[in-house]
Amino acid sequence: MEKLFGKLTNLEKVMPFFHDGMSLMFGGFGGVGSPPSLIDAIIEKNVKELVLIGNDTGFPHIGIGKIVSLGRAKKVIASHIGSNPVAGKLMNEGKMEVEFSPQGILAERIRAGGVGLGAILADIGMDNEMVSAGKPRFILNNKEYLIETALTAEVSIVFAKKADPYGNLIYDKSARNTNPLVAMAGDITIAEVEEIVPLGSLNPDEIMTPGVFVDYVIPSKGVNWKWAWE
Amino acid sequence: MEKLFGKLTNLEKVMPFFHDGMSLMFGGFGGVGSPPSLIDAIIEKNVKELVLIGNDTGFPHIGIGKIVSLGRAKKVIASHIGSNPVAGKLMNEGKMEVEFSPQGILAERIRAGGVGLGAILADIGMDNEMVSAGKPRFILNNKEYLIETALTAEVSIVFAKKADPYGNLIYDKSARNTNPLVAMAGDITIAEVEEIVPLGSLNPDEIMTPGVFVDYVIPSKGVNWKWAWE
Amino acid sequence: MGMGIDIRNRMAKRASEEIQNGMVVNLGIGIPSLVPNHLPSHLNVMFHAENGIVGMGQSPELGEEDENLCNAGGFPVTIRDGASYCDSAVAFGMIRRGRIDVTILGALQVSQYGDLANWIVPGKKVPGMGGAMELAQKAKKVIVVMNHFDKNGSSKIVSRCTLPLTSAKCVDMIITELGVFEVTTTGLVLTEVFLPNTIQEVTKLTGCEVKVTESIRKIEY
Amino acid sequence: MGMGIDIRNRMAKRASEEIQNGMVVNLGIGIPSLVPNHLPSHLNVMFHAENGIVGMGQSPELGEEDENLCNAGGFPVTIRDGASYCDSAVAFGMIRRGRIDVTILGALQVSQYGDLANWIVPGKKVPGMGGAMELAQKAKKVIVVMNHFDKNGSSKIVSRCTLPLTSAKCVDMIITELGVFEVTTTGLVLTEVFLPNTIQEVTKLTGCEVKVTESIRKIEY
Repeated sequence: MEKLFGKLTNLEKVMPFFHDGMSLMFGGFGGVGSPPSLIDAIIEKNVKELVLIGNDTGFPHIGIGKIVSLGRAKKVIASHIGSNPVAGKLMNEGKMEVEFSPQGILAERIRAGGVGLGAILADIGMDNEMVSAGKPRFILNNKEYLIETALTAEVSIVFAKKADPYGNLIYDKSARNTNPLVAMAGDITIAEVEEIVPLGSLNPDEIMTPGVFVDYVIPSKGVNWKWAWE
Repeated sequence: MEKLFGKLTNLEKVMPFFHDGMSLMFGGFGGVGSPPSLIDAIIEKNVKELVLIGNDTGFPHIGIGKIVSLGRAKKVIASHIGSNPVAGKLMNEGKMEVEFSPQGILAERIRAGGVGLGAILADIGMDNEMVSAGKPRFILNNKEYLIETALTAEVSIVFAKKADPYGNLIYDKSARNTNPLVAMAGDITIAEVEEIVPLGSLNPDEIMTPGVFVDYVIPSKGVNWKWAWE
Repeated sequence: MGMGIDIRNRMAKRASEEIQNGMVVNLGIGIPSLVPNHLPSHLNVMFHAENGIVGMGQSPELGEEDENLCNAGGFPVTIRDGASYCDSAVAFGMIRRGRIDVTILGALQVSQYGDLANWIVPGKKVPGMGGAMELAQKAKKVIVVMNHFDKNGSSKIVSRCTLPLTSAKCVDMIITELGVFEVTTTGLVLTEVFLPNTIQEVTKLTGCEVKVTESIRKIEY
Repeated sequence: MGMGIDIRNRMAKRASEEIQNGMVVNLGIGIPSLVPNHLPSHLNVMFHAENGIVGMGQSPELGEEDENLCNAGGFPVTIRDGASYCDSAVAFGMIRRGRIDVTILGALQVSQYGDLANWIVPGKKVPGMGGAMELAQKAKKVIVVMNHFDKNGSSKIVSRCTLPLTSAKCVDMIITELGVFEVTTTGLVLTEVFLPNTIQEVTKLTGCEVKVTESIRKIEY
């Protein structure tokens, strides 16, 4: 069944897509729903100068935080870095640029990129310097909005519970979070999955990310970090 | 279980929400996934001067087309009226105003309203008079876009396969179409459903519209029109 | 210039040759809907519908229709293994994000520059654009399959469209009962003719300047 | 001015009185997380999390944690009947669409006009706003539960915030260990005091002009 669409592959085969200076979007929220094996492989390959786009910078040893803590990102676009003190330190030392976006606006900017829109108009944080700096404003029906640009990336990495050979994905509980949005926004999207099931075995009503958006599926070695609550 | 959230009710109880001159958004695509019992009740109540918002005007005797064919809409915002010749006739006679929006842009405008955004920026139909007339343009990163305003309505009506007493909804196959978008965009959202199941019996991963967006749930009497292919 | 089923299927068969393994394909109504009949069975193709289906299969048997499983035209379909449903916003997200490999659609006119007019029938009511603009603008490859002539016998391939455009400069390939044309940066190129038509006939019957490729294919089927 | 568990629960209990049957509620970290413990069991309330949960239940038993079922702070939760998961975009859609009835959150400062500062701790790093701005701007009712004093003993209720704002004019109610304040169009009003504090003490210890409601409630619990 692997050859049906050419999407089922392994870590080694997708590693050439990761390179210094690239933009990389990742699914996950506080590390929950972030792809552990891809993150480790990116670290092992010593990919540097990354532009990372995602909800947050995880914890120092959890999720994308592992990459951030090693100083491998030159820029992060996120809504929150508070749970990863290393990120704050790198930012304050001028070693990593951080662009903050309100959490739901960030999610919508990623989704907008994923569905081929140019931007969204939103009224969140209009008067906040950190949110509004440099963003054009537009008045619509006597109400002012910020123009929040869409986000895409060269590669998106997501973490799913199940995939079939077409790359149809099902996420688990709150590990869904930003993953379906991130999956749409990558020029190339790679899904790390806990289980690969035969074509036709997923209920088509329950598929959360249609395989159309997924280019490669690789099996996960599973979460190998210790959660903050453990 | 009905009293848990006060959402489970019946047709009679929701009819006061429908009144002359109101904006009404409806789920469905060519009549598939449009709520038959609500449509009949709106006709029976003789609600007039409606501003209808939805994908299309159905067929003359199918879906929202039943309302349109009776001349009960003063304006329709849709992507297509070709399958309902009565709609075209009313438009040409100046009896019904029609605002056309490209299909996917209409879906995104409804979704934008549903998630509390002001507008989206899109590059579809830039040079087409019917699409672009009166719409502001905005240049972002050297590329021009149309500003497509968000759509909401006083009341949204949707059609689902299953609901629980909290109004969590599951749609059936391609009858999902615009329903999850429309469900978010109503100031009041009424779901007509084929089956009401106990709280806790829907898998939380499979819920397509969270009950947060749904104000009332009424049982459906079922589709009573003859499909075009029958 | 009515066309028999054979000519229609000839055009559909030629269009099917543009579909490769693993592609996501959106088909318009009319002749494009015949394309799946001509696909080799070993090909894994995902047919996309604007209302929210990826992976449509064959038409259902009579009496086996499911009223909640219809294509964008409102007609019953089935699904294949690996199919999924989504809302219409996501279905169009696939289109605008450039995830549709090929769209095959009918047209009223196509210009030598690939301008497409396929949504307002002259003298008839304005139906609305539906999803045609997004497909024409954003699919990776846009193939028009249409009669070469309108009902007055005029070429539907024109130097400049007189009908309202669906989208400018979007068509990559035109297939008519006479031959196959590619829209290139240097103009329209005739690349194939359906036998027994000759190159001379086809270029003469086409309403704009047409270059002819060096090694033209002559299609016998 | 550290607070014992009793004082914290007193404030949480008062906050819980603002929650009615059927409401959708978003809770911040800290004292707000104690609110569910004080809700009458007959109330049907849906707790919302920004990452994509509606219907969070109690904390799981030790050893029963599910790493894929966590709240927005990254800590394990459970769900109640009627719960659902969604992506983060939809979770924030609920917020911006005005579908969150109450949000209860902590603060560093609140002004007499309801300006909220709760995201940059002075002298510490900038953590980013997370979802705080959207909740503060868009929830139907914004309740701040916080210590009355900062670590220097200064009132955190101020005439004008000196810390960077999360959102201006968004807070509806302030609950501290001393009393309950409502933000009205004519200024801040003390509506309730926690006994044994007196009206005079509370108004004196509050860093802005405070009106006192006519029939003030004296909370004994």
